[in-house]
Amino acid sequence: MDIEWYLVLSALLFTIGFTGVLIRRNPVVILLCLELMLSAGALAMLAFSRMLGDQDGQVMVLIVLVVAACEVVVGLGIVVAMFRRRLPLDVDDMKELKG
Amino acid sequence: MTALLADTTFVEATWILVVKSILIFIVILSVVPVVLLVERKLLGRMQQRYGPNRVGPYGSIQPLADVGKLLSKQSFRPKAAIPFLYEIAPALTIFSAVITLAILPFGDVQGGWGLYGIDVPIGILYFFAFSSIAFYGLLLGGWASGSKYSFLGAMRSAAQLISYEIAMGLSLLGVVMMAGSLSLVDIVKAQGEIWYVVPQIVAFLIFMVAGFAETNRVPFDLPEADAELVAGYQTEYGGMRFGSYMFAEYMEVLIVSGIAATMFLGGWMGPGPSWLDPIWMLAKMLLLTGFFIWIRATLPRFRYDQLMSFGWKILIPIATLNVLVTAVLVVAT
Amino acid sequence: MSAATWGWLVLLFPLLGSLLIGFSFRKIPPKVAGAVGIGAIFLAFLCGIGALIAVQGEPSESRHVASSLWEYASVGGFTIDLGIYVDPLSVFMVLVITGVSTLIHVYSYSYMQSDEGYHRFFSYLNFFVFSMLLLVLAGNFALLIVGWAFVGFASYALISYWYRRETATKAGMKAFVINVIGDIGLVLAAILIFRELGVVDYAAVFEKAPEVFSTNQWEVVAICLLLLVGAFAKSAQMPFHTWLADAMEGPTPVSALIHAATMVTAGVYLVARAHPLFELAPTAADLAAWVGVGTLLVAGTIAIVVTDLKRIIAFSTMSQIGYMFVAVGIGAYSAGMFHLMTHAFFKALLFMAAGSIISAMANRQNIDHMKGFGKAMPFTAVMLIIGALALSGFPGTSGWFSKDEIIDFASFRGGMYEVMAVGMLIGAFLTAIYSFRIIFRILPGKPCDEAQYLIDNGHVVHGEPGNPATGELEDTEVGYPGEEHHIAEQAPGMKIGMAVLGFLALVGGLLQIPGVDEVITKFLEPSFEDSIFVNSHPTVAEAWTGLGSGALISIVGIFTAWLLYVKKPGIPSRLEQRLQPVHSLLVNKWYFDEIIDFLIVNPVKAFGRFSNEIFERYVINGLTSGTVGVIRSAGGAVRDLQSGMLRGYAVLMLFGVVGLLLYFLIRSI
Amino acid sequence: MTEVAFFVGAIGAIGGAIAVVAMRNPFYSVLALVVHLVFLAGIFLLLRAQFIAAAQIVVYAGAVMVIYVFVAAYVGGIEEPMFDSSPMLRIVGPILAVALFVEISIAVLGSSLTALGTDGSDKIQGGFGTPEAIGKLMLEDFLIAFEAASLLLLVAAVAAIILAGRKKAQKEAA
Repeated sequence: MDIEWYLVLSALLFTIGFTGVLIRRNPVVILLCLELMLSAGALAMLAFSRMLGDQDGQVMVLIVLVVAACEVVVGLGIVVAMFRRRLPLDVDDMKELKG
Repeated sequence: MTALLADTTFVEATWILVVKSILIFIVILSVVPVVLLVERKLLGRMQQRYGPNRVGPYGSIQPLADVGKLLSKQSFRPKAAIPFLYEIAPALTIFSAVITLAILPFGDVQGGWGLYGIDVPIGILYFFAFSSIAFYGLLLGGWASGSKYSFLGAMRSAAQLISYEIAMGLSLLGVVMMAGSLSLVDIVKAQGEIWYVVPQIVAFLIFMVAGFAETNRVPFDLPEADAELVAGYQTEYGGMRFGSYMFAEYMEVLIVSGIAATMFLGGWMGPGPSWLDPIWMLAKMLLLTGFFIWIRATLPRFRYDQLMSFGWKILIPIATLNVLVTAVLVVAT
Repeated sequence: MSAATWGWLVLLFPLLGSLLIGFSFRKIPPKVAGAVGIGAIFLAFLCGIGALIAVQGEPSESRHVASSLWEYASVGGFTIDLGIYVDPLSVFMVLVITGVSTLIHVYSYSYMQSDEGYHRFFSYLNFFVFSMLLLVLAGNFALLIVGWAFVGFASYALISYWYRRETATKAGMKAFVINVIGDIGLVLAAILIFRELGVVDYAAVFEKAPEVFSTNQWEVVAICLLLLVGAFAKSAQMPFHTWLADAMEGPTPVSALIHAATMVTAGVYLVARAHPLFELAPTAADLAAWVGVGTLLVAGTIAIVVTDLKRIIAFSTMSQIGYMFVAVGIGAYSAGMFHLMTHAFFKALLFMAAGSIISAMANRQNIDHMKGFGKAMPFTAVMLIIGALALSGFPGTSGWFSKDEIIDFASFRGGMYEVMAVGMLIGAFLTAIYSFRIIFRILPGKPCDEAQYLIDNGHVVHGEPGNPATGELEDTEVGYPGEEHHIAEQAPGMKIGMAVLGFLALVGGLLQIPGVDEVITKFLEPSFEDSIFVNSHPTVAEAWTGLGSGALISIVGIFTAWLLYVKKPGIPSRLEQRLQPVHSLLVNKWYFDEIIDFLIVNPVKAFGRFSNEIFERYVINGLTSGTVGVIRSAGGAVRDLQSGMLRGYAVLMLFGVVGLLLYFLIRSI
Repeated sequence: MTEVAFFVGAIGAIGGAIAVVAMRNPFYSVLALVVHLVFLAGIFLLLRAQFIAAAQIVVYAGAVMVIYVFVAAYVGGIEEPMFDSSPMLRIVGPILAVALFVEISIAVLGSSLTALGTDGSDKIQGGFGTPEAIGKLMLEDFLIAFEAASLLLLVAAVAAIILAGRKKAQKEAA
């Protein structure tokens, strides 16, 4: 398989994930879409790693995996905390930063 | 295909692979009913009763009758259930169980045939990857049934599975470090001098305990604790779908026994000519399966909080310590 | 074991000790913490000896071992290793540092006994020693900077150790700020070295430098000048010396450790280590020497008039380091190192003795109040005299050999270096006067109240805890030595530390007798064999002539001191009145603080005030109130964008990304 | 054969991804992401990253997504109301996203990457992407990154406990 296929697939997955972030309002789903974007990045990294014959990219993916896990843990912690406080689970209602 | 198998050490022609996979599947599939029968018989004996003895001589074709019964039942689906997921869940469970069979080695390469499905370099990680998938079979089954008991059982089993998977992985790490490879074939070969059950006895015990939890067997059968949850995640299932769960559970018992035999008991190694190798492996597997049955007849069930604190506060620390000590020893020697 | 292994072990023990003591705070009793601290440094010392043996076991040309433990950073083909460089010079420094530090730890073990922050103190001390060892063992300029900055921080922490005392925290900050100025110089130097040579490892830099640079090419001069900024700041040379006297706010063992024996010599070490660069930039080297001469004279004159006991010793430290700078500036590297070693012995000894007296004086440090301690504390008195003799270069003591070797070398080189030699002789004369000024003012005579109390009761006055600088009362939590405080006569730890140093200060010079043994020179030879001065040194006869004149000057100086402070004690005060302007110039340390305040601090402050009062009030406020309406209306427009809506922000971001990508795509066509 | 595997994987991954975005019940989104990740792991295998593929399944499907399942089950499968307070986003967002995709594709295809049109570097040796090779890299060249990542995990775990854990005051009130 040519490398560009993987790269285009990665771009497509990234775009889908980004779209999800834009149109969904449930924080859990937004986190899921972030995962999509991260895994798209991982795919690109692996494709480049294969392209250059250098395994550093694979290690980078592992690190991204860990970072994603951290992000999930904290993000879901926030979701649970919101739920406990009976806040609506809708990112549009979180407007503390409104100017 | 070439890319997929680029790093496997020994790959046969495609037709051999197909034949092998069918062969393994048939062997295990025919072992499962035997195990079922043996379990019921043994349990009966241990509890001062006979066990099944009506169908066939000494009840020997009882499993066949059971299968026939399950097959002929109506495939019933509760109204609250979610159609597609409800149906796919048992299939997922049995899929993840069957696919793990591929890496169990029944012997080395003999006459151009590797006596195993495939020898992947990631070896034991393969097993863990698919036991992660197995989780979704249980979870979907419980969730899609649309029943409280099912869902509670599914949640319990989910928490239990991921908790004990850590201890399980850590316990195998010691063996992997000693063998210096993840490949199961290499690990068996590395046990030429001594079976790892001796130097890694702690890991073996942890693995067995975690194995009981992973397969939802007594004393860790809380997901399907019939006294509390009716039957856990499979409450709403009947007919062959229930049969699939049942089969998958026994297959997982066999697989855990197989992994334990491979990692700790020298796999196919044994006295006698090399054609005996698969027999030895199977014998070791069945011996460990017998152990599973024996424990079922002996021990009471844990309480749920005891189960969790046992897993997190006792098993994982001990397993970690075992890894550390092994690492130091491996580096030192 | 190889020398490199020993080197790593030297680094390991103090770090472990520091962490162990720091983390076991309140978990282990103070005595154990102290013992751990001492043990860690002593083990490092033993490893230093191991390294010495390992290095000496090698043939002379292979006595440089570079060992890299880890790749610290690797960017675009350029790597910085976490590596050390073990050669006779660094081993020499390691031995001096760990040896003196061990004794100072032993001294502190008793001295700080009743301090509230005993753990903290030993943790800091061990960390300091670790940083210092990292500095001298570093194998490249990057790691050197790390050690350099660690040392600066450790010094800050130790000077401000009594953190409730405002003068102490201020002194700590002053030291830190000036040290950071030095750090900046060092960092810039390292960057310049990397730019010109493409490497930062010592070995590679010194190998490449002669090929790349011609003598006095401006780049190498700039590098050396920047290195000198770092060296001057750390070693308290003009004009970066003002922090040293203030640093006396720290506990006395700290003064002994940092501000006498180890940290302040880092600059000297740096110049000696980078001598291949300095030899390519004679201008910078000469500048270093001239600054050294200037500092030693200025500090000497100040030391004659100030009355604070610890500050006198601090100024004498500056002055002695001036000698070392002259030495490394004119190419007498091993002489400089030799003086560094002997100075470490006698200056640490002087500080310890001073600490003993100060604690007997209930923390008062003004020598005008001290009298008759010769009778009250005979042991301390003997140690003080030994220290002063060595400092003033009395014949036979260690200071005599080391100081005069530098002067000899300067006069041997002739020309303008002859002028330096004369300056240094005047400095030596001043040194003799001020060091015996201490002796004659506080040892003989009728004991003062505190000394009398000590004689009568056998323990020290329980004074109110107070700040020696301002005299204000303080709460005891800052770590006032406390009621149970012991004096050197009674505390075994202090006694041991002083006795060993006293012995070393007396006989240390015998290592290097011209024409007899010259152990130090021979040992350091492999480190300096690439020097252009390696084969030029004064003959034995010249050296002995120099030693003779040095002895003469020192004896004359001591006699003058005797004349001024014992025979005719009226003279100093009359002189003081007669030469009022000069005296106040000296008492005020040549107004260096004021000059710096005037030149740098005040303009900055004034600028700040101006910004605050004029610019801020009229210009900014005027502008703001004028424009606030505009901004408010504009803000109203932009505010809608600040919806607080996550997805809105995400869209904006995506918009930006798409736009940027589009820009790049169009540009690339 | 590789092509078939790639397209099966790609279709599965894209389908999963679209389902994540399109499903209205978060629980289904979670399941869709699991499907996506499993297919993506298959694609990783094609790129000779078998260790990463296994790690992806063990870590993501086996652990991370389990947390998602728990949280989705805990907060309940709340379906989003169809009403959107900012309907513009529904239109502008996807348009911009498509623009981004087109741009990245042009950038990738139009660039002069040497390996375009090939399977990638032919310099790779056996053992590429195996646990041994990755482990060696991880614990030698990337040890600091590795340690930093583990530290990060620890911090995140503590943060999650503090965020989601019941506070004492809440307990007493309840």
